[in-house]
Amino acid sequence: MLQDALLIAGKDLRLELRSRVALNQVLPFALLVLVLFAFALDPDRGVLAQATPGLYWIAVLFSALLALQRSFAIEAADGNRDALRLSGLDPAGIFLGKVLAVSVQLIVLEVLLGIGVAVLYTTHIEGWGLLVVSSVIATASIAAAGTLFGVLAAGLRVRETLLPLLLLPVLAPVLIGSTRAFEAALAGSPSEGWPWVGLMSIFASLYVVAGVLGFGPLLEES
Amino acid sequence: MTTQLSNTSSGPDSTASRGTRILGVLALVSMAALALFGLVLSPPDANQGEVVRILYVHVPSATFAYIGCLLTTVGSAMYLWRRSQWWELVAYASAEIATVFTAIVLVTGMIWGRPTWGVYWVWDARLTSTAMLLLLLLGYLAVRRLPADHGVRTRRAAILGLLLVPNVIIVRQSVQWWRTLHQKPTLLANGVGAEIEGLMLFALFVGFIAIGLVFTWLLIHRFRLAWLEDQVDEAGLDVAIAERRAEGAAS
Amino acid sequence: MIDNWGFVAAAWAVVFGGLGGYAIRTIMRGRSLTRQVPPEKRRWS
Amino acid sequence: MVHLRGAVALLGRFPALAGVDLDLEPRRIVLLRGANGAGKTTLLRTLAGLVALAAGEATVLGVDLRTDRRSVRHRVGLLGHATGLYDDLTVGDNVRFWARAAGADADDVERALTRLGLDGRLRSVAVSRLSAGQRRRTSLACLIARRPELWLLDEPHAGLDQQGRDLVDALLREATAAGATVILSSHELDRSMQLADEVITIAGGIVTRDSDVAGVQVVPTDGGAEGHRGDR
Repeated sequence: MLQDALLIAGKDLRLELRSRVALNQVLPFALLVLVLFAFALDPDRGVLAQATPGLYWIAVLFSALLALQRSFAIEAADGNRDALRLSGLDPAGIFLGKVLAVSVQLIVLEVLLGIGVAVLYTTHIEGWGLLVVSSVIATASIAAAGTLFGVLAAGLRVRETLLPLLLLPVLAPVLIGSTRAFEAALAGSPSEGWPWVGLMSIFASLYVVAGVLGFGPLLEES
Repeated sequence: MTTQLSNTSSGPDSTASRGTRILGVLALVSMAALALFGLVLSPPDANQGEVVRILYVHVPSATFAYIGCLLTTVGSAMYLWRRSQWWELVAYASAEIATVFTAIVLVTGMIWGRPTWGVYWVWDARLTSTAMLLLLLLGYLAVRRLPADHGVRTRRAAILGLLLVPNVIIVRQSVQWWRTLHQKPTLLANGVGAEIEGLMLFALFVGFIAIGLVFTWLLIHRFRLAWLEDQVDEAGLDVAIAERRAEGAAS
Repeated sequence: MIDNWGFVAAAWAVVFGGLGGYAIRTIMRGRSLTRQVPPEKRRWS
Repeated sequence: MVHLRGAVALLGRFPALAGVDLDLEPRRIVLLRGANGAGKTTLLRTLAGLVALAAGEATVLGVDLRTDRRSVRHRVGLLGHATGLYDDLTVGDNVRFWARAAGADADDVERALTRLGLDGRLRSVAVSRLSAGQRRRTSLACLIARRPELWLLDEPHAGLDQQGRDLVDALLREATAAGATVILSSHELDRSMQLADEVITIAGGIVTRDSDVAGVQVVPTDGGAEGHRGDR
């Protein structure tokens, strides 16, 4: 199962390296969202500084939607879904591989977006331990739930509109948790942030288990 | 599509049966009793005044909305585990009813909030998580009603149904923490008071009975309706196979 | 406090109207679908 | 090898297969012929375990498809109209990925690429830049690297040049010599008839004729038995 996961993750990441869709389209989109927030919320009155953690995670969440759409668009083309089913790969392995590939892409995006926030919003960054741990857990949560719902919407004519409807309400706890954890870290009181990391860990575990068990049936078309 | 008029046959021409008719009458009677006790006989609350009467319908509706969600999750689990079509229909029927109840809970909660809090909406933990629950249920229904193959949509919807209750728990927990970390839950202090008693308690009890009967009646009818939908879906398959074979034999 | 009867009436109207409307819709849909299904397949009869 | 009794398969609500009866011996090349929409593609996909059986019985490679469609899949090779390749990856990447997914090693990959003439410059070209014939060759390379026991080919000659078609025929003969069974559908009847040991004609989702190449009926088919549909 893990071998299959690494094979799939390697394939997805190699595909990203060759096509650079996430790098050339999703990342600029995320940075654009940051700039748009600055337009919408007056940067001189301190609103932007207060809202920084929330805006950051909103930008990550919307970019993640695009990355997930992309992750399933490559499998939707030209009979790849059939080929995957015929491949003999463990569905649980396919799920974990996709989660891994999306997570890696999101983490790269988060780092670059973090630099963007630090520069554009002049955020003073501290509380590194909590920032890193909560980012990793939140990313795993988004990728696991997103991959499960991604395959749920895959192959349907309404997939582009269905995925946000299904995914965003479910990810509400992750958005709340990651934002609060970042606020706590930036405010220099990390102890308030750790319970959120715990909650997000439960969320991530739930969705990893659901994906490992549910991916096989979901991959079937009839 | 085979259209058979059954006006002359022995079967009923609706989803009603003798049992549900009795149940329906009981539900109507108990709703009338609820109106009597809730609106006329019970006294106004010392703190909330007349507004407390909203709670006689609001609280039971919330309870049965949650019961509906629980049934959806259980039904989805049984469908995925045992391949039980019966449980799949239970999950679908109760999800739709739970959606109606959740919407009612949300609207009555907002109406209760206006005189109590002065605004229709506050970011109260219960109100917010109910709104999220409504969105989750709408997602389930959207998938269950997809214009796709029957097996595809039931299986995909069942995965969502299975995750419904865990999701609700996590969402509630997160919203609860989110609110309590920032402000003390003073608003909830005027909620259902601890000292409701006598006729007020009885009115609430009647509310549970009445809403529970309505819920059960709706569940049975919606289940039969879903079962009919499946039958209509499957009808014509035999005809289609025969036509297809004739096409082959003729060539 | 007198005004509050309006809120009570609105809330009860939502409950009775919502449940009643949904019940009627269910029955109506049931009737129209029943006609398309032969009686021997209706298990509750 | 392949054993179908009253097999019904649905595409949505359309019975693409309406009760197929079929028995095939191993190590043979079987030609599937029939008009467009007769059910050839659905039959191949059903044998690959991709389409669920709505009614009837089906056993492929000793696996009962009613209860288990998954364990037959990695033992068959299906070449459909769609190539199943990732456009943004190179030919080499694609073949390596699908071969490794099926548990093949690097030698199998090299052999397959060489056999299909893809070991030169084409190896590092992205699939999106290939011609239709080159794509076909790439997916054939993926297929032979997997060493399937049952080859299911939907119009394998389509889109290939003369040389490519000869190569396909040679590959199929090699495969049956090595113990595999081949079922192919084709409109290139002249070419396929020379290749095939057995010809199956299907129409309207049923097998109407099962004969050897000379036209001698192998199994009499009535083509009209009713009552195959069980409980769904």
